[in-house]
Amino acid sequence: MARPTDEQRREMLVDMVTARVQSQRIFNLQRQGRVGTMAPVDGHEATIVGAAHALDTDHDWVLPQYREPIALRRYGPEMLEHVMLYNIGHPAGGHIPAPIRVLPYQISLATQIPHAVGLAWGLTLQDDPGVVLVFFGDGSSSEGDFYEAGNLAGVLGAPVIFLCVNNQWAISTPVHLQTAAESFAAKAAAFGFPGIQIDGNDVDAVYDAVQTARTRALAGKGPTLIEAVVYRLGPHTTADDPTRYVPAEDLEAARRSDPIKRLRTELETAGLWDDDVQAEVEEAALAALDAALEKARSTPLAPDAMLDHCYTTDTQRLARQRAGLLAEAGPGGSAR
Amino acid sequence: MARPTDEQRREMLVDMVTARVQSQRIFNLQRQGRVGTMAPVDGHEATIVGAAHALDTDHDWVLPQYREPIALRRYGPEMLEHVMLYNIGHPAGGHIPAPIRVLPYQISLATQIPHAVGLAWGLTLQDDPGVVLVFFGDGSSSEGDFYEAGNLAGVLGAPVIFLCVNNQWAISTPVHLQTAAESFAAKAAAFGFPGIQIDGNDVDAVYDAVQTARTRALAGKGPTLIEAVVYRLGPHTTADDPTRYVPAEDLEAARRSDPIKRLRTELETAGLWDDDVQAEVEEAALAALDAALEKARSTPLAPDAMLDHCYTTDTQRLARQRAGLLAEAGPGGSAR
Amino acid sequence: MTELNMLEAINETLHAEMARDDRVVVLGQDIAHNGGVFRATEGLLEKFGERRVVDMPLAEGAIAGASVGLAVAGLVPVAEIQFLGFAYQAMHQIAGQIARLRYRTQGRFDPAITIRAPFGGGVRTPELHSDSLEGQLANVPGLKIVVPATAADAKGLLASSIRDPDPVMFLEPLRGYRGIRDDVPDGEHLVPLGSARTARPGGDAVVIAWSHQVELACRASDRLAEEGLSVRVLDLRCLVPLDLAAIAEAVDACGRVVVTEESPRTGGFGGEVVATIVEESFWSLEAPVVRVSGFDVPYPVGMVEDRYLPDEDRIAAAVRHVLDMA
Amino acid sequence: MTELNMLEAINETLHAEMARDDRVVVLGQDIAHNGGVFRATEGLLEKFGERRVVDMPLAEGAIAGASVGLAVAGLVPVAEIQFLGFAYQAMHQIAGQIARLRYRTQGRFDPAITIRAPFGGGVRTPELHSDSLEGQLANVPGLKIVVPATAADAKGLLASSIRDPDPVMFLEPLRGYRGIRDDVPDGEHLVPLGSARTARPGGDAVVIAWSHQVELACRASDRLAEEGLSVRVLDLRCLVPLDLAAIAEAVDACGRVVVTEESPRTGGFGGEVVATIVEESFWSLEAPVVRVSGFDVPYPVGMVEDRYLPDEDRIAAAVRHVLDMA
Ligand SMILES: Cc1ncc(C[n+]2csc(CCOP(=O)(O)OP(=O)(O)O)c2C)c(N)n1
Ligand SMILES: Cc1ncc(C[n+]2csc(CCOP(=O)(O)OP(=O)(O)O)c2C)c(N)n1
Ligand SMILES: [Mg+2]
Ligand SMILES: [Mg+2]
Repeated sequence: MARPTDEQRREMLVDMVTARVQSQRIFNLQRQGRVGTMAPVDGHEATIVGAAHALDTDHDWVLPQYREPIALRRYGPEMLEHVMLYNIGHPAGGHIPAPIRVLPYQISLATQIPHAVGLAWGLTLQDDPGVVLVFFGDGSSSEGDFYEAGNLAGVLGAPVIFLCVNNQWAISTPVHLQTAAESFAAKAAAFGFPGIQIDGNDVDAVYDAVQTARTRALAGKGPTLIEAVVYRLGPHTTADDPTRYVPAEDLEAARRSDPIKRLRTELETAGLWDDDVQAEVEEAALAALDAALEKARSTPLAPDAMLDHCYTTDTQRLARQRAGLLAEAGPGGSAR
Repeated sequence: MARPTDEQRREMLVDMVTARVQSQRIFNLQRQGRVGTMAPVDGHEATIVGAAHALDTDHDWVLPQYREPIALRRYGPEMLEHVMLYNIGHPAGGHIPAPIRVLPYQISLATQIPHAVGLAWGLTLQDDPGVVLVFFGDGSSSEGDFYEAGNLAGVLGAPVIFLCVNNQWAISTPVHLQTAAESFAAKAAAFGFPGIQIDGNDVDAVYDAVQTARTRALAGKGPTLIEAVVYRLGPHTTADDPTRYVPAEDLEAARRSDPIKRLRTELETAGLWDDDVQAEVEEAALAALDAALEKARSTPLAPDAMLDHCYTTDTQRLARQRAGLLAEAGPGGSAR
Repeated sequence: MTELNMLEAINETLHAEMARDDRVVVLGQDIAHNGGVFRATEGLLEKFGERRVVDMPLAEGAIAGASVGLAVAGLVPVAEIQFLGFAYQAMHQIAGQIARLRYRTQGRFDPAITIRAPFGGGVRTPELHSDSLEGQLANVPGLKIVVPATAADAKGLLASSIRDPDPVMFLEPLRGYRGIRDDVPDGEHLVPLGSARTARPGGDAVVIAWSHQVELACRASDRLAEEGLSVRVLDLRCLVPLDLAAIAEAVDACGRVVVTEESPRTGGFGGEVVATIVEESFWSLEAPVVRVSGFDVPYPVGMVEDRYLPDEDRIAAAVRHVLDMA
Repeated sequence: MTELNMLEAINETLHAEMARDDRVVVLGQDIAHNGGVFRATEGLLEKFGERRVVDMPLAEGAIAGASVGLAVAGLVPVAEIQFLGFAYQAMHQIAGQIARLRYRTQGRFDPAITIRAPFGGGVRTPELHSDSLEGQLANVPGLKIVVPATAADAKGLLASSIRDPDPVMFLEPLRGYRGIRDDVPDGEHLVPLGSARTARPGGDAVVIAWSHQVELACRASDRLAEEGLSVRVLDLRCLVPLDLAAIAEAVDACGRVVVTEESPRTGGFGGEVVATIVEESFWSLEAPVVRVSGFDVPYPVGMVEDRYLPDEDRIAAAVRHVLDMA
């Protein structure tokens, strides 16, 4: 069993607390109309952070769905800038600068899973010693893309880790309406590689499972499917009203297994954390977020930025459309 | 264990021999350019016929891929007419007359699998005491449609039998490049219902497995996935050259397990079959085929038949297109 | 008459059609217990029960594919795709199977399937939520494409769509759900599929539009009226079948035409409208038809979508342009 | 120059491009050990090995989706979809992901992906094998749509497509694989994407066509030449980017235009061509543009497909018709 060191566990709690605090802050900014719809991270922190800490950020790729980017601090401070640009709806929000091995938010559910397999395959073709970890939800596992990708990965023996974050809900759809399988981990039997179910609120278990899968993958032994069982502690997104469908007592029970509470208690007992540290981390998180928001808001936006990066060179028609748009914007640049 | 009676086994062999003989005849007709590309049934007979005989043709539906219709004689002599109309490329080849509970050839692989689940679900909504059996190949099992449908069927507990005909090949792609799963049956673990692997050359085993699955489905216990292991004894279709990829020794070995040889030997030993019967059945099969071909060829074909059945009422534009087509055809009716 | 927004009109119609015909089954993601992410299916579960109002696993292909089976069983599925952009996940079933179920079976089975999906921009949704795919869907023979612009039409066209034995893509403007409000006839109200509607009378030029663009075209017309111009607005309401006569009538009367749509220009349905005009009314044209549309890039992110979307300014400018030409 | 059929030209180009750039990876169903169901990829496995020439499981979505990942890794995937009609199974990856990989990542990753697929009728294939989806694909911003009509262009355009950092749908006419034969330049031969080609000179009228219809349009032109008519044929070669200048030049020169395509009429790319002509060259038009196309029904079965397909008779009739008009 791969156990994180005390130092690593401390760093993981920093990342978890940071993610929670920042996510809640973004949630509030949405309520004030300052950012767009967002999906809170609450309840997912141990899974995302534990996984990220088990990876080698220089070599291993992470392909998130939409709930993870805020908790990928381990991949560098640029991640938060990415998150804020994305959340304010800036075109640059799609851009994570090289060499960070993370792809941007994916909204079209499960489509990133075949990307992960292709990327993992590509790494082996280039003798690049990395693995690919792809996040997806319990709901997303019902899409054909998940199965097609899992099956392909099995055939190729590609170095990919499928991390299914089972937070019990896909918007309002509970797991028992999502599948009759014994577990999401059990689905790996369809692909011919191991599937394991772990407690996604236990950061050590996540770290261990991802480490083990990574070692396996790097040894050429192929993919692993990990189902991390957590509970979505917040609404699906800022546009959702979970009181319509989440039983209050379930949520109550889930709150008792809050991954942050759990790790914090453990670290406090071990003398590795206290209220002061907590306050410091929270403060730093908010300061970083404010700075990132400020930076995002002051990121230039050319009036025709939305036409960039579609084709390497504008088609003739697009070039004319660009000219028309610029003419509308006028010399000042932002008429609209 | 549900065992077919002697009489049933005899009938099954009649259907199997008939299918083989007719399929080979159609193959030859294709070589003469008298019908289009076709997919021979050779090697699949026990699976298709065994399954059909385990069904109640008045209530149970069959959704084939493209290799099965020729062997669905148990659903009535109209099936052969359908097959011939389809093979000569007549528009009416899509029409299987009510109340026959069979859907026509499906070319878009795996798309019929969600149809089967919807249909089975629809039967339960209407308290119709039938089940749906859907055929698909080992190759088709890699499509998202298979998995999405399997998962949905599990959730709904729909009365559907998934019959995966594993004939070892998807055109030139062997099973080990199709999946790394232990078996196709093992994929049922992803859906939460039983998956069993059987010898598809053993008509009794097929009959038993389908009967058992049917009883289960009718009792409201949900779907079953059956993997019938056979070997494709012919080319993929008349357009294929399997000598490019099928190892001769494998084919040789497979021929020794020919499902027809096997059942025939058993029935001969039991005194239920002999050369005379064989000759009679073959002759009847060819006569039926000739009659069906004749009938298909003389089935009227209006010059604008290809425009029918798209919309209940032609759109204005389609009505004009129809008028134009009829004008081209002239009063005689078939200028082109 | 009752004033309703489009969402209310749709919800009311779903209730009425489920009550009228017990073969109607409603299926989709989050449509039962949650009443739909926009509340379009609110109350259906409580009224019609779990057998007829079904939350589906998260797989658009299975929603569309199962609908084919339900139709074969003789039922009338009304499926929701949560956002039209995710119809791509089901295109093999929508275009390859639903559209041609009757054709493939040569008349044996009716694909009496309605697929409802919101589309179009203006509400800061993430990628693919706002994409306008109607031009692509219109190239799929067998499908009917219905694109209401008012609450009254949403009711009348949805009822007709559900009752139609042909498969219908019923595309609802996201911005119109709460943003569009008008008088909706009480009780039974059917609008036949394939009939356009004059949303504003006028004779100097005509703007041809559908879905939310109709509202913007009307605003442009109102504004141009202040400049003394009489600009007709023709609301197509259905792209397939297309009301050729209404288009010809409007073009013949006005001679100058603008076609507006949200989709990217290239390959959008606007091109089909222009080609139709050329076929039906070439000699009436006093100037080239001008297209207003989205740009030839993917639907963009929130901060810039107002720049992306054709609005009343662009429509008005296009009208002035066709009026200025030779 | 060597006379080759289109299949030979494609095969030769795949060999050359794989040899030139070791980032090129070829993937698809039956493309390695079987050399492709039409033999387009024959010999690649033997030459370049199992790492670069890969038989994929039977899942178009995975072929397209994995290509995105390969592109992110810096490779250059050349994927085959066995028949274009089965691109529907992958539309969420092609239209939703491949087309916008660069846009979604704001320039970080190039979707240097080429998807080859045969399409079009005439060889008695079963359902969906012959469907013409180029009109639908053209409405997807980010994709380039390449539709060669000759063996020489198949070579020159395929090489350009593979080298292009933008994603290309490279659509090969099934009927042309063995039916089209012409002189192909030896060695390096590149045809830029977005340049049309005059396949027949002429000044009385122009037929605008692509893919296999070019051959038929040329035959119609030859036949009309016997009647003393000079009919130009413009081969678009690419639908996106579209050669606006070449279209304008031809229309301005001829004044009378026929557009021909195999797709069903409604929503086909022909409409886009007509709309483009109206935008670019309205005042040059001496008569309405006439479209020749498939019918508004699914591509039909073998016995009737010759009636379905636009042929030289229909094209010639359409040309006579535009010449007769006012
Ligand atoms: C292909 C697709 N279909 C539907 C949606 C709409 N949608 C957004 S999130 C969501 C639920 C996702 O559930 P899950 O995968 O469990 O992730 P979670 O939100 O629970 O983290 C749905 C249906 C979408 N974004 N993409
Ligand atoms: C969606 C789709 N993709 C590709 C094809 C082309 N194709 C026709 S048959 C076939 C192989 C099918 O293999 P399998 O499902 O094992 O059936 P078998 O032919 O062995 O009976 C392929 C790839 C198709 N018809 N449909
Ligand atoms: Mg979830
Ligand atoms: Mg097979």
